[in-house]
Amino acid sequence: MSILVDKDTRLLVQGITGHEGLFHTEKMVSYGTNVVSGVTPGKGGEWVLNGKIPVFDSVKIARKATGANTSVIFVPARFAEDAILEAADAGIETIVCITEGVPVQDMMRVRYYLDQRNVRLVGPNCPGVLTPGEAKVGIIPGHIAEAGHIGVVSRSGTLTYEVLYALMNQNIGVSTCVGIGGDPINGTNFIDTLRMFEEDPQTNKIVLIGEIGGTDEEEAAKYISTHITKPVAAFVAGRTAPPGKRMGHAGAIVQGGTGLAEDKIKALKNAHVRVAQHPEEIPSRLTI
Amino acid sequence: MSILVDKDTRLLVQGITGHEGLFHTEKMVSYGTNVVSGVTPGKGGEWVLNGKIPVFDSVKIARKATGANTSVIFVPARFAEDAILEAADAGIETIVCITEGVPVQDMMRVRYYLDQRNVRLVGPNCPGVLTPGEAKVGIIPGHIAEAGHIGVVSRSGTLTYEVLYALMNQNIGVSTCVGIGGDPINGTNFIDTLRMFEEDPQTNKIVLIGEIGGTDEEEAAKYISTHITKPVAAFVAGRTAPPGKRMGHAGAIVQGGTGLAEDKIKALKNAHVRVAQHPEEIPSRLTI
Amino acid sequence: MKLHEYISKRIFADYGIPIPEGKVAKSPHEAKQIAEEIGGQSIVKSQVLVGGRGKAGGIRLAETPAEAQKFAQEILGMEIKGLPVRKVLVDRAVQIQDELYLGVTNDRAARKPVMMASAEGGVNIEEVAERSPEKIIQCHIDPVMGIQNYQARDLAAGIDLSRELWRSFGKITHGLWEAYVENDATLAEINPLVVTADQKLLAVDGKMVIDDNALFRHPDLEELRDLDLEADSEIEARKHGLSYIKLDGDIGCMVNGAGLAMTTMDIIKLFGGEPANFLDIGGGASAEKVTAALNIILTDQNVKAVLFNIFGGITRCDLVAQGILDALQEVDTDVPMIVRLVGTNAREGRELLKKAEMKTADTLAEAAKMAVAAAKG
Amino acid sequence: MKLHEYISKRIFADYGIPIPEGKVAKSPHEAKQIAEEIGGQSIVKSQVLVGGRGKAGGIRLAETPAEAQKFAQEILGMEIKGLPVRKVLVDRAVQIQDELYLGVTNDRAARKPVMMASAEGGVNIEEVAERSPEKIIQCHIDPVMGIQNYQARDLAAGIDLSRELWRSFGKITHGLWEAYVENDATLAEINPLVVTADQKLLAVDGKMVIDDNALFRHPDLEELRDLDLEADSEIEARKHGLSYIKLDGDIGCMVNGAGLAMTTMDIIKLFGGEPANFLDIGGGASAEKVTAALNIILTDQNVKAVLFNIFGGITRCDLVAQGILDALQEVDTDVPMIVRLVGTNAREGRELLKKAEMKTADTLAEAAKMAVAAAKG
Repeated sequence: MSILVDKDTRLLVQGITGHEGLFHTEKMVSYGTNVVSGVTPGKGGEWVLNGKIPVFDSVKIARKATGANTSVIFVPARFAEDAILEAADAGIETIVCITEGVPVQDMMRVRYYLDQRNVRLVGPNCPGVLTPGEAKVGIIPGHIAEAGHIGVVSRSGTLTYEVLYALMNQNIGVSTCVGIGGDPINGTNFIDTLRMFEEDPQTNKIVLIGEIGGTDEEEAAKYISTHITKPVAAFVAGRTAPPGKRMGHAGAIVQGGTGLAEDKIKALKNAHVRVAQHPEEIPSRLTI
Repeated sequence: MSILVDKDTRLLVQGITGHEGLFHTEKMVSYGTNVVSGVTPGKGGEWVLNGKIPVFDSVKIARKATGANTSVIFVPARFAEDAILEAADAGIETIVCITEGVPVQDMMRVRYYLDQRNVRLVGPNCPGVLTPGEAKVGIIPGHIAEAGHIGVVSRSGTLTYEVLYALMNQNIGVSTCVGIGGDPINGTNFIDTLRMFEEDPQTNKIVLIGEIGGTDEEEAAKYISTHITKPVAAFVAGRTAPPGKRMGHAGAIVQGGTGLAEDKIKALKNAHVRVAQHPEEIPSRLTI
Repeated sequence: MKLHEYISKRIFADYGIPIPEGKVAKSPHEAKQIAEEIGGQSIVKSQVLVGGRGKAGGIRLAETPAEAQKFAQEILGMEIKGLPVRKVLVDRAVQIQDELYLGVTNDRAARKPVMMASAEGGVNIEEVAERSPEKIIQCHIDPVMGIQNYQARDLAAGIDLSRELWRSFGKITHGLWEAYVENDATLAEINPLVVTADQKLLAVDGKMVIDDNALFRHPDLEELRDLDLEADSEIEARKHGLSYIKLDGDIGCMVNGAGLAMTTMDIIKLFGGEPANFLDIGGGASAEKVTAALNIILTDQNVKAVLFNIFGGITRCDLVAQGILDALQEVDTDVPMIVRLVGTNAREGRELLKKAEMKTADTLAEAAKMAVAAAKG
Repeated sequence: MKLHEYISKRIFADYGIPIPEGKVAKSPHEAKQIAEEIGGQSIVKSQVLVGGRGKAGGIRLAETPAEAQKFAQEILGMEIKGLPVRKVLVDRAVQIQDELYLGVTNDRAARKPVMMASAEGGVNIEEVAERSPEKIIQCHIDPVMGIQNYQARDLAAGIDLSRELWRSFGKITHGLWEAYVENDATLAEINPLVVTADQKLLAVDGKMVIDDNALFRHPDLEELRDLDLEADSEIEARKHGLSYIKLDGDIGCMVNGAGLAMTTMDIIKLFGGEPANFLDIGGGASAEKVTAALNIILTDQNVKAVLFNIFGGITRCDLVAQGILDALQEVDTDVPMIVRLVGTNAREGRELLKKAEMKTADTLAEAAKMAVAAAKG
């Protein structure tokens, strides 16, 4: 068991013939992920990875032909909205959008559309989802995590890798690692993921990695104190970030008194979350 | 008991200071309907019906001030979309839109908005809802129906009155009469109403009044044969209407082989509905 | 409200859809001038709001401007399915490789717009739908979001459109969608959407139907209404806010409400008569309105009896009765009249009529039987 | 990306929002000419992208064109909160009766846009929000449907706007909504929205912020970017696709990923150091990119040590190592460098660095401690 992706994942790659898409498809296939097909409009009929994976013109056709149930999106930002809507409309159950730089109004429209449907979007602007030993959907390096019982959820990219690496170095395995992405409006938030980890029998403990901006960590803290029975450890990045400056992620803007790292850390501590001072402290916060 | 409107209805009239709105507000009040307030933007603070009913600038304010749970709309067609959305957004539970001539694309947008919310719209282009002895919401004449156990649902206006009148002349009472309106896209359809009548303990039998155009009667017939245990009698208007000609109601266009009265009558008969040859036959179809 | 081909195509062009060079002409001379401007072959097309213009000889390929003039002369004199041809469209002739269909309309069952494409364009799309429905690719569109690029691609892939044309096809689907939304159309279609010999897409024929209820938002379109489509009596009726349709029987009907009006027609037929018309006088009918309605009914020489069936809800029966009496003062006729009044102030209304010695009925069935008897003399 | 007042107002005017007559000037002489065209009193307003212009003397009321020229002269020489004034807007002065606030922005918690109105305009709206939140009327807007008339009325009623102005207010809310949507704004606000002495609404000041991620749709707006807002090093960084923010400490950081970059700053501070910058080199950093980044970091004279923290996921550590070595060939510096490489091809990367006798660290904590020690000399 695990959440979102596993051995039953039949993955479709949107933007598979692009540079990024092709590079990571190879990594995902090497990892053992069941990549069944790809989509690039206008390139239907081609094959990639030495004829291993067929390319289709549309998600609808690809899904019909190859039974894909999950999609990962690598298209450029200006095409991301269309790609997400296409996947949702074609009946894909889980959509993981890696693309960064998606305009916020595009994401508001996407949310409107998805909220009417029974479909799960992770991202955009996220590293994807990794269930060690089963499936790697996205760009999280596969060799930095072993299968185990810790659920990891994070708004960040490389910082997530840092935490996975620290866990692996202490021989702590991971059930699933979910990068939810750092954009102000995204598909899956901390609470959605916490709920899934709470229900997942393989997950014993949870690691939450937050950062400045918004109030997602505060809301997660509230949810943890009322709904989560499993122990939670956390790290929040950005204690030293100056207010008002943009720190790469669109989500990481400290807005009018909320969004500060200290407020988030306080809220999490009040919910009995064990907060680490830096990512390499996370393993000890899980074991002590 | 009854459906949609009853003694607990606290009615708000949108467009109360207009000619139609005011005329029918008086009729509804005379009937005993609990009309608590009205709305005309820009006329908040006025009173109508000799100071009996306060007028507010918006549904939100009116609802807060007077606890309205139901709204009836008499605004001109070009303002109907806005009025329906306003009522839905303000938390009104049941909206009855009398206005005729609402553009179909406006109604598609309205449906999109309402489908995301828990709100019931009846109409537009409908005579409203009458629960004899309890509440009259709309323009159905109050004196042509007595309280009883027959649920009446109709796409038509005066034809509905004709049926009510025929029932009254045979001393047959009505639980609730629902005019769902004749427009191609509306809020409540036959199936919605049939479901409510099936669940309503006061309703013993059901009368369905259809007309040419669309496939609502056929779908209702399917639903009746699988979900409705109470006896249903029906009349379908338009057997003599020439195909392709517009018969007043936008919904009453016979389109490409479907929508013919004969097909509807056949479908209803197959669902064991007792179909009358003319409206005055309805009472006998209920009693034999 | 149906729009003529040349108007529909002009609207399409406003939304970036490529159409053939061309102009509308009211005279053969004008047609010749347009053909000269265009140069080369031209197509002379009758502008009437019915299908089957080609079969009726209303569409001709002219080799020269002189021929265009000649064809225009012939076509401008024609009647097609009863409608006079008053204008011709003179378009540049194109080399056609393929004929596709593309249209958007309302799916009332789904409560959403639907865009449809087919590789079998140039023919009646209803026939294709009946014969081989799998050849029509359908795509429902969110009425608020509008058409998405992937939907246009799904349609293009569905009709096996050559990939070189996908971009152009995508622009056309977006243009057609916007033309549909911004003009409150209930139908906007291109048939055929042509693939030319030089691999371009071109809207060679176009059709739009505008939602009558939305014409208040489009006064410019309302002005384009083609009155030829309607009988004079129907135009006259619309002026008075009446909904009137002439039929072939001999019993005139004046009813309030569309459903009840149809029912009245049905019951006349049920008892052996034939309705002469559908007429809905609407709510709150005044004496003037009743007079106008009666005049319209009686201009039909076939009418041998008139049945008034008024159910007073909004409409007050006494006012209707007075309207009938006033109308009879103005209209000189010996056609028998049967009146049935029920509902609000029905008693007062019947009193008025009885005083004037009109025939009245209590039930609809009785009224219908009386009318049938009266018509049979 | 923030837009200047004069650009925001010009956009507002394109969407039918009334603004005062006025033009932007780059010289006192131009300012005088504009004031002459306008006639009467004028307002000379510094165009800089910070608040508090009025308090800083950057907004002046001129009685005559000569005075407008004089004020423009003074203001065009000023610096306001560190930003040089390069343009002034000369607007017709208006008789103000009331000052309102109207703005639309994204509510990330609700995942929807929110329009806000207040009767207390003309001041910092965040202060109003803190002091008396009930004085700000909020209305969430469906991102696909757009603002509805009733919502505009709810806002108007909420701020007790005189009913004579509702229609005009409704048009302004619709205009502001469209300006926000069609320009991919994250903020569009009018503050103050003035009720003039002659009972008209007028957008006297305006502000728009455009979503940087959406600038590809608005190349015309991208050209209007005010480079004064950013340090030269930040502009240089953006050219190379780097995200750089200068800070006040002495330990330069080069990190891949925004979250990890912030974490690296945090851990430097945790171990007693002070970060000199935020720098995210992004994914797949090439040697050129690393060179550019290193140059930018070292232009900051305060930097006493540089910490490279690269977690190879997409980015290959061996390429980054080569990039660092190449960069050090080009950059003449004796600032100590500490490198930590983990992830894809980390071993190969570390080999390269060891050959070049660079200091490397295995853990982030160790790297941070080494950097702090190096900076303290």
